[in-house]
Amino acid sequence: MSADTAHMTDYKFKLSNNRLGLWLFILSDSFVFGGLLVTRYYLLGGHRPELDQMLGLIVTSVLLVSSFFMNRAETAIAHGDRQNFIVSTAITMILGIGFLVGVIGFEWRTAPFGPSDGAAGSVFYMMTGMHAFHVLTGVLFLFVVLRNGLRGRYSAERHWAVEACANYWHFVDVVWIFFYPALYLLGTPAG
Amino acid sequence: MDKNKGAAYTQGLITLVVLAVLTGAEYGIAVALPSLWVALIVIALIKAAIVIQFFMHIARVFREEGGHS
Amino acid sequence: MKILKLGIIRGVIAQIVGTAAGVGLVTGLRALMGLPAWAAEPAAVGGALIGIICFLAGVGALTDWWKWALGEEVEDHHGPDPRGWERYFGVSVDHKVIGIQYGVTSVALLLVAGSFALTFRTELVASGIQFLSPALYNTLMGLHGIVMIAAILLGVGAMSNYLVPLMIGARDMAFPRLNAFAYWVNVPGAVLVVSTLFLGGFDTGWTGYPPLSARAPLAMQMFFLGVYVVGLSSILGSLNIIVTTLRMRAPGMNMFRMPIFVWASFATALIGLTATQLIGLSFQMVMIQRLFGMGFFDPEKGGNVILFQHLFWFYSHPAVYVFILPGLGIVSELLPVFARKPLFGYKWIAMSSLAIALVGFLVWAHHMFTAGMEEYLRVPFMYATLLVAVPTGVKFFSWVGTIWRGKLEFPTPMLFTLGAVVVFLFGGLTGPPNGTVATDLHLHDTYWVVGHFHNTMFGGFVYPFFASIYYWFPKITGRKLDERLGKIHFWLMTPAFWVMTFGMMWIGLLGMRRRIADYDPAQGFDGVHLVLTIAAFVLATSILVFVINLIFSVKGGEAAEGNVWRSRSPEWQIASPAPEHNYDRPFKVVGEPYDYGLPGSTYVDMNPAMAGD
Amino acid sequence: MKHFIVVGVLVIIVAALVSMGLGSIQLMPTQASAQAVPIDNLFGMHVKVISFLFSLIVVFLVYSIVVFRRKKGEEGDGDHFEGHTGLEIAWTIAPLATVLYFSYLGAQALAETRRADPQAMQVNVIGSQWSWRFEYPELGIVSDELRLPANRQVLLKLSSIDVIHSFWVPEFRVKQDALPGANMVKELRITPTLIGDYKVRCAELCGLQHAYMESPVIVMEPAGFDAWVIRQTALPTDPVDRGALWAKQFGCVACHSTDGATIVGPTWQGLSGKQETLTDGTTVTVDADFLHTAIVSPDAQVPQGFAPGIMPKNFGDTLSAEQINDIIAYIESLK
Repeated sequence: MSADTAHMTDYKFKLSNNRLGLWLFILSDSFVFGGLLVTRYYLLGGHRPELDQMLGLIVTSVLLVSSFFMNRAETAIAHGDRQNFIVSTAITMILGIGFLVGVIGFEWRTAPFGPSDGAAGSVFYMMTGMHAFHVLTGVLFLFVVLRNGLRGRYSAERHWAVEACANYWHFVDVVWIFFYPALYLLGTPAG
Repeated sequence: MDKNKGAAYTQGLITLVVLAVLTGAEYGIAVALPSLWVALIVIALIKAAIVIQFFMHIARVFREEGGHS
Repeated sequence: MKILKLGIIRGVIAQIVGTAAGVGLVTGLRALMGLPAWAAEPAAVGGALIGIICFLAGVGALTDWWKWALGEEVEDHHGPDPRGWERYFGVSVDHKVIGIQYGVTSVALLLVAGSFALTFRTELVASGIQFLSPALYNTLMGLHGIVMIAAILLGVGAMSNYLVPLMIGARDMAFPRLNAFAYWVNVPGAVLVVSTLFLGGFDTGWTGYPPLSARAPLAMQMFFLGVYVVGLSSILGSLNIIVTTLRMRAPGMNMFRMPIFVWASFATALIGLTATQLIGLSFQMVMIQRLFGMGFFDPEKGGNVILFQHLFWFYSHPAVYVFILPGLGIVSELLPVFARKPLFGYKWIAMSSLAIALVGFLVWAHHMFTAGMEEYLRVPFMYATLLVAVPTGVKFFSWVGTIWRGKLEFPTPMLFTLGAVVVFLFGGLTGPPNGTVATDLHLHDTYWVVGHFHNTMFGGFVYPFFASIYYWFPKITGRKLDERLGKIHFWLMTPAFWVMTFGMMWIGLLGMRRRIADYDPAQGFDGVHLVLTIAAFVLATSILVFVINLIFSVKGGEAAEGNVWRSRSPEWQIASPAPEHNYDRPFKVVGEPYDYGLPGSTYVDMNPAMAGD
Repeated sequence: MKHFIVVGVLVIIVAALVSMGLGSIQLMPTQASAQAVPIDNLFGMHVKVISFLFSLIVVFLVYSIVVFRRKKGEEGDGDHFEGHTGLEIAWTIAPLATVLYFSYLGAQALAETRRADPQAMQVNVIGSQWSWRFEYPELGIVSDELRLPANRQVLLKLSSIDVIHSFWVPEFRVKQDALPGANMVKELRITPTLIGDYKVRCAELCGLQHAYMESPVIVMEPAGFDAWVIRQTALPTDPVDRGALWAKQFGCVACHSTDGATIVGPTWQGLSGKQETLTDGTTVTVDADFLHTAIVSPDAQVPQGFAPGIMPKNFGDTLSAEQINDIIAYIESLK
């Protein structure tokens, strides 16, 4: 066994640990979002907050497309396509920022209620706020990956950071898959 | 991702298209048939399953052997 | 400066600076946004948050991740820690050092929380107000609860951190840095929780139910934040335990050949990983309601106070299984050693831990039978609650099977193990009357519940924790704790404890409410309370004996070489204290863990032939 | 086998002794309501099962400790047996059956305590920090003590104006939290059976004076109750007397003393005409206007040394204008 292959075996062993760890973290975190969904149905039931449908559809699409580019970035680095990896990561990050601007910059400003206006306000700002916090951390993670990627830290054989970032990003997307109907589509608008 | 590069990219694109179609369907149902709320939940579950399987590659965690491939 | 070499000193200084900076930052931001600049509560919360982060940065728990983010290569272990006591006051990634850090912090917090209890127990010695104002009484009572909970969580962390990697033959935990982070995050959390004493206190008890907690003084926020941070530690620690157990076992150790404590620890971690998030969420929601005027639990804004209780108990009931399961694991671990017999029904005991953990997720609403929750939930939750008795019963019967026809020895760890069995038995048996809704209508929120709860906590955590300290102290230090003092500890503590809980339960049934600073003399409880207080002081004396024993035995105890208890477990097959990387080479599991009495059998082969040799 | 016979006999003896011992001490308070009967019966069964199971395990344990202890100089290990699947299954099934049966009993007893009498008298119970108020809507009475006729079911409708409280009279056994929120009125049914004086004791931690949130509960002969109703429905003619009545019924005196002591809020003795310094530094003379504002919007003018936010803000709604004037007259009378 050469030192190099020993190193690689060690890396692969840790990679498996890391994967399991990340999934457990995701499982744990999903309980927070589950709790928020429970809160939403407990307090609002068959009503939903009065929100801008068009904006909702736009931010949902932005996040969905960002997930696609995230996956593209991971596929690229796994096949050693550095150029494509850098571009896709950058696009993902820009879309993520776009999502934040859409939710915080527009939806929070245009919503017909503030955080202290009734249960609908509480639920809406808490759910979007908690999700936006996760998007923000995801954007920071993307920034780190992009910066280290530009310095050539990742290769087809070793790119756990990219995989972790991608999985985290997709998880944030999965959360929104449930939050979008819960906030925008299900039930009748509350007065 | 036990495929060549091109196939992997194509798979990503197909996933995106399917998710986009489902999202459109969600919006359509919410506007046209609000009483069909069960469908919205089912679609959300399907979308989540698709992302977990094809973007997050959950199967990798159950593989004994580590390594990116 | 030499003192600055200690991580904890740097951390505390950073926390103080960070808190001040946070207060300034919030005030500045408010001024920029055109709000009145000074508002105590947002400033305090902002300060506390930034203080926590600064503590972690100062102590050095974030250094490696920061380097990683900057793109530098970092190794899991950075070479040996400083020798001597200094290493316990800074960041170490060695699971044994972290385990000891957890353990010492836990004992320290147990003493703090216990002294709170003694203080208000003295107040209760007679009806009428003696020396504590109701405000201070309520604060001390709430702090006793939450500091004990933190101490128990840390104690659980101590046992699982120190033992699990050793028992499964791993060099360390799966994520050593995360492990260190999970320990150190507790320290600023504990500082925040205790700071409530100096910030006006809080009068809600540890449960922090709104709307009372939404109206409580500023200290309430520090309480919520502190508990949130301790919860974070519990989540990350659990994650580490699960990955370590699933991925780092020695060759030949399949899941059903693990030492039984590892099963208990694993089941515990499943709860800690997931349910803890919901107490975090519920506390966050009250914090945010107070900060931004949101209305989750404010009826006037469309909120609902029951929602909080659902979220809160979804963690806080399973939490008691987090407290007891490791303890029950210790009991299962030690009985075979001192009975010199196999553990009766290994698989059943292992599975019963898992069953308790899983059923534990389905019973939270039994804390809310009288709370005015949805009526239709009461009966299903009663059935689910009583189901917990079944796997718990399996454990008891199996323990009896284990010692039956053994060759029993009674050194101090065995005394505490047997004590745990009897005390937890009574705690468990007094559970069902709370579980059947009709009787709970009377029992809820009385001293009966206080007695029942203390029985489960002493039987499920305190006794096994002491047993484990007496048992593994030689492993940790290479010296034994004094046997005579250990026996005095046990024989003082046990009768005092029984007097205390019996008395509590009895007056509880007769109408003594819990969480009251004073009681109606007409109810005639003065005499019983006097006895309870005396018993509490005897119990405290026994703990003092234990602490003295600890302090003297670390340096002056009888030297303990090798396998002092003649255990089959792998950690006893190596030198004490365990070497830095535990085992020189991976051992191989060749037999069952508890085959005592089977001639010629061994559990582990410490020097297996390597595949390539 | 010999061991099992000895242990079996011991278990039966010890269980019987424990059970008898527990039966000989008073475990429960006086049984004063119809709802207490099924609860006490169920609790009695629990005690028997607890006695048996506790004795079962402890006798096995103590017997093993005594008989199977390591004698001096003895070496070697115990018998080698790893388990017994049949036994494990048995002690899974038997407890399972027991707990299912007990759950069933619990549901039965719960239903028993909730059995509704359509003739029940309604009483609205309103908790506030830190007093109880009892309204008899059918009789037009508001009271600070709960008077009940014996052997007639009363339907309590519980609510709170601030935080969570809990209605519990130990002698009646049943307990129910009183919650804030208009749609959160909770019901509790009690049929008092024993004439006597009891106390309702708040069982849910509700802040500073929680320990003292106790109010008299008086179970009377029906005739005596009717006489009380007649006395109550005639109101005093003097506004000062009426004010004293309202102050008691609406819980004002839980926080404001009338003898100069400070409980939570300022004392009422000598309040009227006094110069008060407010938290914003201004000084005002306490007059009728000041008192009126202090009652309907308490946080508008907080005297120094007292915290805002403690006094409920909704007295402007719960009290009528006449009642407020009566209370002011009462305060002014306390020189």
